Amino acid sequence: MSDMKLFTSDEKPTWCPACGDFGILASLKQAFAGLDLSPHDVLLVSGIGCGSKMPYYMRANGYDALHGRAVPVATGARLGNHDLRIVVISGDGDGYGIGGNHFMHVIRRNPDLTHVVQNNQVYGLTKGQYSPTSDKGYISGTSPDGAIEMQINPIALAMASGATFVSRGFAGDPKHLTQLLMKAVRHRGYALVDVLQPCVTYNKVNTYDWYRGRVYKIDDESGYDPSDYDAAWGRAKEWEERIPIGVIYQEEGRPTYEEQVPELQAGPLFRQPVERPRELLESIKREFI
Amino acid sequence: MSDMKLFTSDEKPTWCPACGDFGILASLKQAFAGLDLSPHDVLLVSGIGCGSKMPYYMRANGYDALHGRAVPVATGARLGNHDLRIVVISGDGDGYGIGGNHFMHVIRRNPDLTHVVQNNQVYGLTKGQYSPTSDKGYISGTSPDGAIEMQINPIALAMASGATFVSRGFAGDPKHLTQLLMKAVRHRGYALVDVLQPCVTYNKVNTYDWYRGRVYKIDDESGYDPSDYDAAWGRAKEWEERIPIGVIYQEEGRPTYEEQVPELQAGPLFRQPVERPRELLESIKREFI
Amino acid sequence: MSSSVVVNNLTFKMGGEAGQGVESSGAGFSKALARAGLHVYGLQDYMSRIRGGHNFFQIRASDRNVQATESAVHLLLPLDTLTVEEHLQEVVPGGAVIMDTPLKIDDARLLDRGVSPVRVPLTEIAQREGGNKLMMNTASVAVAAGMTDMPFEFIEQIIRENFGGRKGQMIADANIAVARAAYDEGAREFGPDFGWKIKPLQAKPRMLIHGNQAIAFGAAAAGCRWISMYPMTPATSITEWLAAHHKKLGIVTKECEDEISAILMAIGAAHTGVRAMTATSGGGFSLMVEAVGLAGMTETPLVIVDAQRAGPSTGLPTRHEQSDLQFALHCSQGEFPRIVLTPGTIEECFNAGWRAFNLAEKYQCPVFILTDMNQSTAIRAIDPDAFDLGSVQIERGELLTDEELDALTEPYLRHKVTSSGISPRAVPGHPNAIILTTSDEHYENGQAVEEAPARIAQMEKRMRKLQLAASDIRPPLPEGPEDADLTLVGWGSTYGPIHEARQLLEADGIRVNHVHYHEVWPFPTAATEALLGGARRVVDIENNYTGQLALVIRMMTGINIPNKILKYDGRPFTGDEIVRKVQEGVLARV
Amino acid sequence: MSSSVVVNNLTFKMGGEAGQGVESSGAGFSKALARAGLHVYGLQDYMSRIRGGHNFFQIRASDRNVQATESAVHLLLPLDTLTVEEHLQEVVPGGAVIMDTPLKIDDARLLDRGVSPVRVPLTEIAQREGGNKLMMNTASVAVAAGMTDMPFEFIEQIIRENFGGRKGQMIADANIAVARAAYDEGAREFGPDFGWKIKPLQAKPRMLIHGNQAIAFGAAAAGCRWISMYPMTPATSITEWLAAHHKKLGIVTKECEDEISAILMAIGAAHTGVRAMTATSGGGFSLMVEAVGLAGMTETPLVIVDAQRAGPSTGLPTRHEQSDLQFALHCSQGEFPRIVLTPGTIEECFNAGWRAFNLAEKYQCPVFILTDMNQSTAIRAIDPDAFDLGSVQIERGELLTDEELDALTEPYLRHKVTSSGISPRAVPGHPNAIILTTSDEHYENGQAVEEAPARIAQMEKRMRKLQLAASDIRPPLPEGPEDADLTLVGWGSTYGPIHEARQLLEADGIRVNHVHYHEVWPFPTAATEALLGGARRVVDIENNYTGQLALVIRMMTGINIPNKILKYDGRPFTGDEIVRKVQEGVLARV
Ligand SMILES: Cc1ncc(C[n+]2csc(CCOP(=O)(O)OP(=O)(O)O)c2C)c(N)n1
Ligand SMILES: Cc1ncc(C[n+]2csc(CCOP(=O)(O)OP(=O)(O)O)c2C)c(N)n1
Ligand code: SF4
Ligand code: SF4
Ligand SMILES: [Mg+2]
Ligand SMILES: [Mg+2]
Repeated sequence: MSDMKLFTSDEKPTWCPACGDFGILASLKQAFAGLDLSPHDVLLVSGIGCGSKMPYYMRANGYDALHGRAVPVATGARLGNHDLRIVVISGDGDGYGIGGNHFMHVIRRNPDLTHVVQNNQVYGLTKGQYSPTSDKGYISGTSPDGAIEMQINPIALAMASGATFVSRGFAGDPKHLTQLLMKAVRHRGYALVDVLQPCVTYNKVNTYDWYRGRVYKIDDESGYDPSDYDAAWGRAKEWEERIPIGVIYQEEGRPTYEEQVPELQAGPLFRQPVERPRELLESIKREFI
Repeated sequence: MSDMKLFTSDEKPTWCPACGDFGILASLKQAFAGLDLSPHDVLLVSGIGCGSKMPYYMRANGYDALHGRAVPVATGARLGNHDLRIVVISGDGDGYGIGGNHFMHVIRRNPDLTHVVQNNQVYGLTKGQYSPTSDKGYISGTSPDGAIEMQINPIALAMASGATFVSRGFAGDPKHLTQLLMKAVRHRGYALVDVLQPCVTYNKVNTYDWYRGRVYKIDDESGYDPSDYDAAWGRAKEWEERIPIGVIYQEEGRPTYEEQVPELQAGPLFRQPVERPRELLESIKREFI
Repeated sequence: MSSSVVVNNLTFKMGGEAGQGVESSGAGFSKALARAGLHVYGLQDYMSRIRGGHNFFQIRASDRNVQATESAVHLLLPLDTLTVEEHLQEVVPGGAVIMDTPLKIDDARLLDRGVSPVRVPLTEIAQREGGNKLMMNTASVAVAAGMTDMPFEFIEQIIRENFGGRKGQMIADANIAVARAAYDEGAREFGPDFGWKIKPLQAKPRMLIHGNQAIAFGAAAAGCRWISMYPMTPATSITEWLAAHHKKLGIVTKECEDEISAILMAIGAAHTGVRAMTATSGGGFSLMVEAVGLAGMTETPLVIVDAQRAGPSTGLPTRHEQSDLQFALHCSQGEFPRIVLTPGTIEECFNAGWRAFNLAEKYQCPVFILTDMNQSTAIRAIDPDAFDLGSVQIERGELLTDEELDALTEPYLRHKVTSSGISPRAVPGHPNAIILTTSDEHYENGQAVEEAPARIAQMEKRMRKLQLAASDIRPPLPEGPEDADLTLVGWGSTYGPIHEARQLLEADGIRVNHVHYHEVWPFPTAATEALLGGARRVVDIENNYTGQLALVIRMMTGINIPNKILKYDGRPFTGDEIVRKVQEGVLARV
Repeated sequence: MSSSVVVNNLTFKMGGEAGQGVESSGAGFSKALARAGLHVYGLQDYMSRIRGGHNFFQIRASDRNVQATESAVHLLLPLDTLTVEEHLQEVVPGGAVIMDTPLKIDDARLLDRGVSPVRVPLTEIAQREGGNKLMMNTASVAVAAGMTDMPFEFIEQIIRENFGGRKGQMIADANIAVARAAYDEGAREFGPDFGWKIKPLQAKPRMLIHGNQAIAFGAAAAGCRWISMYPMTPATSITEWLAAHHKKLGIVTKECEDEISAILMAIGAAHTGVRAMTATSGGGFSLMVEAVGLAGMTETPLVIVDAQRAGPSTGLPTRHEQSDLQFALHCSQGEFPRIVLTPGTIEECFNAGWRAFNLAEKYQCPVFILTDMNQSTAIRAIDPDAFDLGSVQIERGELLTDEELDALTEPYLRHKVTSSGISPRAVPGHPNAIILTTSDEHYENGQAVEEAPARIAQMEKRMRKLQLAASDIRPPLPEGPEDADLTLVGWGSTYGPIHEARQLLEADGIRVNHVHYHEVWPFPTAATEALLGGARRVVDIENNYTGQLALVIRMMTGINIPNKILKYDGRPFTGDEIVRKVQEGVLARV
């Protein structure tokens, strides 16, 4: 267990007071400390959005990439240096909207990444347009009569895509979220942590109270076995009345992507020498003759 | 019932002899004839790939778009002119690889489109690289030791995304496929028709025989009710031993996207006058004062 | 105290944290000034955050048609101390700073600069008169109005309008009470010593509007019925304005999963005959470029707004730059015709908004409207007649009518080779015109081609369209004497500051003219040669690092413009800043 | 019959449907010719389909170092009638067409042109000697070898190599039997009358290699350990070659869900310190441009190969063009440093392949290698020493070592402002260097910035890198006399045909030189002015419609090149074609 303060940055978050992102930041630092990590072990890769500013506010390696594109950058970084603990930070628009294809495909690969999606059911940083997780009928500047689209269910999508760790947290319960994040980081393989994150400025529907009235801790249910796919699938679909938080599904033992890449068995790729032996290259040249 | 020959183009397909795409082409023409459509009623929108050349070989309106991008073009066209019967044609790479995000999001919208995916489990036109539906371990120019990725399950993904019509056909059974396509076109809303399509040149694993030994017609099973989501979910996951073809899941009655867009109630958008009344514009100008 | 009084020529600047109401107060005060018959130019500046930080709204009011901001501030309205720290040095001697009595600022610092501290218990007044301390920004604006002798009725009127309805009535009354008390105190205690005044003018009512609204309104006038997009600052307000008017206009507005989808849906809609557009910025524009080529190849008419912001990459997301010009000219693989409009005023935004659709349909190609952060958000009070709806002509180009299609006897060829390069266009649905097109090179009938001759024919056919389009492009706008000693060149939103700089330099006795590019591609080569070929000394003025327009001018004409004033700090020019740089630069080197 | 015999200077052309083995036979025959000590240039031409249609493989064999194809064909090897229809007019008088006896072609048509019909029962021989009629293409090649007196051993050797292993042994024997019979018949019946001969030369063994392999090998030599991509013609073979060698090279090859992911994964890997690249074409390149800006802004070293093909949009997917130059120079929003290499020979492809990684790391920016369809697929026999591994230097630029990081006492600043513009780089993982970077404009420490001064400092810091990089760029290559009457200008793969055209024109008595651009950005301005500023008559030769290099030259130097030879039909130039066009064009206008 390292000291959480190690991860404290000098930078003051620019989030709105009471934004759910504060809870996520605190939980993430606590989780890293709980896992006895140091700032240089960790790389946060984020997209663009309110929550994606997270790397600025934490003392750790950070790469704030493009809107929707944190996942492929993180995948490349993980394969480049698999000693790093990589946490992907994205918003619901970022991760499920514009970044939806990477979401689907990273799951098929199962690299050892923790993917935290700050799901506030709205586009925060661009001032409140509806997002892929906004409720049907959600009213915003781009949906003045209410959104027509069905909202997506990231938990079900992750499960249908074959994810090995599918979970949900709540920014309003940082203690639980900390525990959840620790489990996610410990999981070997891709781990989704969809975090219900109240946007106090724009989302006047899905507020702290709205979530509080619905969430329940699935881990508390005696007999709930996250390795039971069918049971998990049943919970994956819950939303309107009751919303499970915790590890909904986990499959252990599936090899990670990097474990299956032969080039990485000798150690992190970036450590492997840049100069290749002259004889090797000359012998390859001879293949052309 | 119109004449299938109406849809016959002068252009000879450039597909390899015995390619599964021939069966799909024939079935599609037959289905259009069976539905009493005329070539000018129909618009085929395709991506890029072997199968996406379909619009060249059919007498009907055709828009051969970009690799992976048929779905948004088709959505725009459908909203522009909802009198057209629009069929989207794409490959597995096209529809589930590069086009995966549009696939996920068009389902949330549920526009009245029929989406035929020629699933040959390989990138055909670029000469045989593995695709998102290639079996794990599939050997190709870009996966000389076998693909590491888990293959995706488009049926499960469509269901998890909330599709209202999810089906699978087999290019080696054009009669069944014709019937299936007719159902898909008749369905009000987005209809996925994933078609098992042998690529005789590159895919030496998933051949006509491989498929023939596995497919069974789900429609033939007495008591199978495609409106039963849970039952359908069970079938969605079948693959290795038995592969269901036919309508796996169908939800009727969900409004289509275009039914919910108020601007389209007055008729197709492209028919609405381009000139707007001067008084209307002047009155809007006054809002700025 | 101040003996000479300046009437109707001053700049207010209100600043505070995001969320403190800077934007709404600024907009309201601008409207009041416009109602009072003044010309108003209002510049917004905000950070890429939702709360906190530092935003400001700078309002220039004048009896002249000002089209840019100026560096001098006469009245600073800080809602927080940071605003004083950031902007005190802009306040001119004799100017004043309106501060809530408890605001922790040392008045001596102001007095040292000859600036008056105007201490008014703003929060207290808000609390006492309105029952809500959040009304302190209303109080601040009212003090400013009082100090400048602006009649109270204009303030009252705007407050009434802003809070309509029954419940609004009470809020309006409370705000008016706050404003009244603050106004009186401002007028009584500080008015006599303040040397800048507002005197209402008789003028036709003016519209207060920003560039994005002007483009959106232009599109509405052109019969646009489709906008698909993905949110991105500073383009989003185009869609939000259209969405807010979608019932009146019968326009479909569609937020997509990404910008790729946004442009492709617009292409799909356009293919069916709908006038369609998309609007984006920066990274969104980058994501669209593959589809721009699709529109070029399939000859689908399409309007794309790129509201530029400071790059590269995410850059300064809420800040200003003009750095996508060459990208727009060359984006997407291969070569195809495109048209690029670069409006520089609210009026030009409106014109570009409707002209783009005509050009897109006439030349069946993508048309870009390049605007930028400054122009997207800065408001100006303009004469409603400047948006001349009478001049708006709908030209659909060679779009076949139902009657023409009924009469068609030959098979329809979507990409027929013609001498103009334009192939008569039909939309899908008519039995006589089965339409096939493709992103692959094609024959006239839309079938994919491999042979050289058909390829050459199509390539030349498409590129030929640019020749005709060139004659449809409006040449650069010259202002000032033809035989000037100094020529200022710019494009897009630098129009305003350069226009003002020219006037200021002229007043200084310099013979100066201004060549403003508002439609840049197909490039107006002959006009450029005529205007710049013989110019004595030319200065290129751009909000970017490399001087992109100057590079394009040299590429197309060989004319080199070594003198450049380039600004790439995310902020727009002011007229006086350009004057200073001209004087320190090219003029100093005489 | 033919009295004069031409030795070691002839062109073979084999054609047939996709799937008939044109590619493999052509490659095998090329190899045999190379083994015989000849220079070989082999051009492939195929359609965007997998079976059927018409493909060809054109092999030029010479005792000179030929680097382009020529228009004349001496021996046509059609596997189908269509090949005769398409290419008979290219066969020179005295040339011959090797046809299976039953092939439905009227011999009189050949005879009319002075071309010999060489009728051999190819299928019958294949059936009889090899037991498989598919071996008829082996038979066809063997007839050609026999007719040209090429010793049989070279054919035999290649067949043996192509079918290794035990089972291969039998197939090899069967093929050799077929070849032997066909060879003998060719030599006996048609050899005496055929005027072009192959005489083996003593030469060091040559490598037979195409541009994509050369780039891939260059990357391997540079220590590239990562390529992520999405399949796209003609770029895919770079990855496929590396994938085939991944065990030997320890290189990770990664097929992604799309090109966006491909470039971003490469950026992620590069950020950790891995030498990383991606390779694509056309639409894939378009999809990458947002991320190109990300690499520019975060100063991540990255190598991007764009193997150009005929555009716009999907265009002619398997055909040639050089039309992405300006796009590469200006792609992505905003302004940032980039480097663009445009190799034009196999040797330059190799050099670009390794140099790109050095430049990327030294200047911490994206580096493009622009190649094209022709260069990606055309093979040439070259001296292995031309890939001089001794000259390959690994330069990682200012990359901090572990020791340097251990000694670090101050907080690490990823984007430190330095006079060179280069910020010492570290990779994540060291306790002394916590690394923060972002696509937003940032402070030196990687925190996002809003203020103008820090923005200006970073913008200027980044752009400053181009000054240093400019001195690292290899200037255009001049060939021929300095004071020529005629100067031919080109870039990339036009090197070969222009080089040959220059030689041909020289032989015609014209004083001509050639300026070849192989590294174009930062633009070699001074060298261009020196080489072209005083040139008498300049002709720009490009495989595109608008003359993009000429436009860039004018943009950067003002030098206008009105004479242009532009080709945009999807086919590369031949040297004689350029000569013809020069003679009809600029020389005719004297
Ligand atoms: C390619 C691209 N498109 C659009 C944007 C503008 N943009 C910035 S943040 C954002 C949405 C943020 O929403 P979300 O991902 O849900 O994060 P939140 O702000 O709600 O935390 C958008 C659309 C961008 N930066 N890049
Ligand atoms: C943006 C882009 N990337 C890559 C390509 C090259 N490409 C053409 S077809 C194709 C794959 C085709 O596979 P699939 O979609 O499965 O169709 P199939 O050929 O198997 O029918 C690819 C990668 C392209 N045209 N555009
Ligand atoms: S806008 Fe919403 S998500 Fe963004 S910082 Fe404010 S509360 Fe948080
Ligand atoms: S390569 Fe495969 S998918 Fe393509 S045409 Fe041939 S058999 Fe069909
Ligand atoms: Mg969000
Ligand atoms: Mg496929």
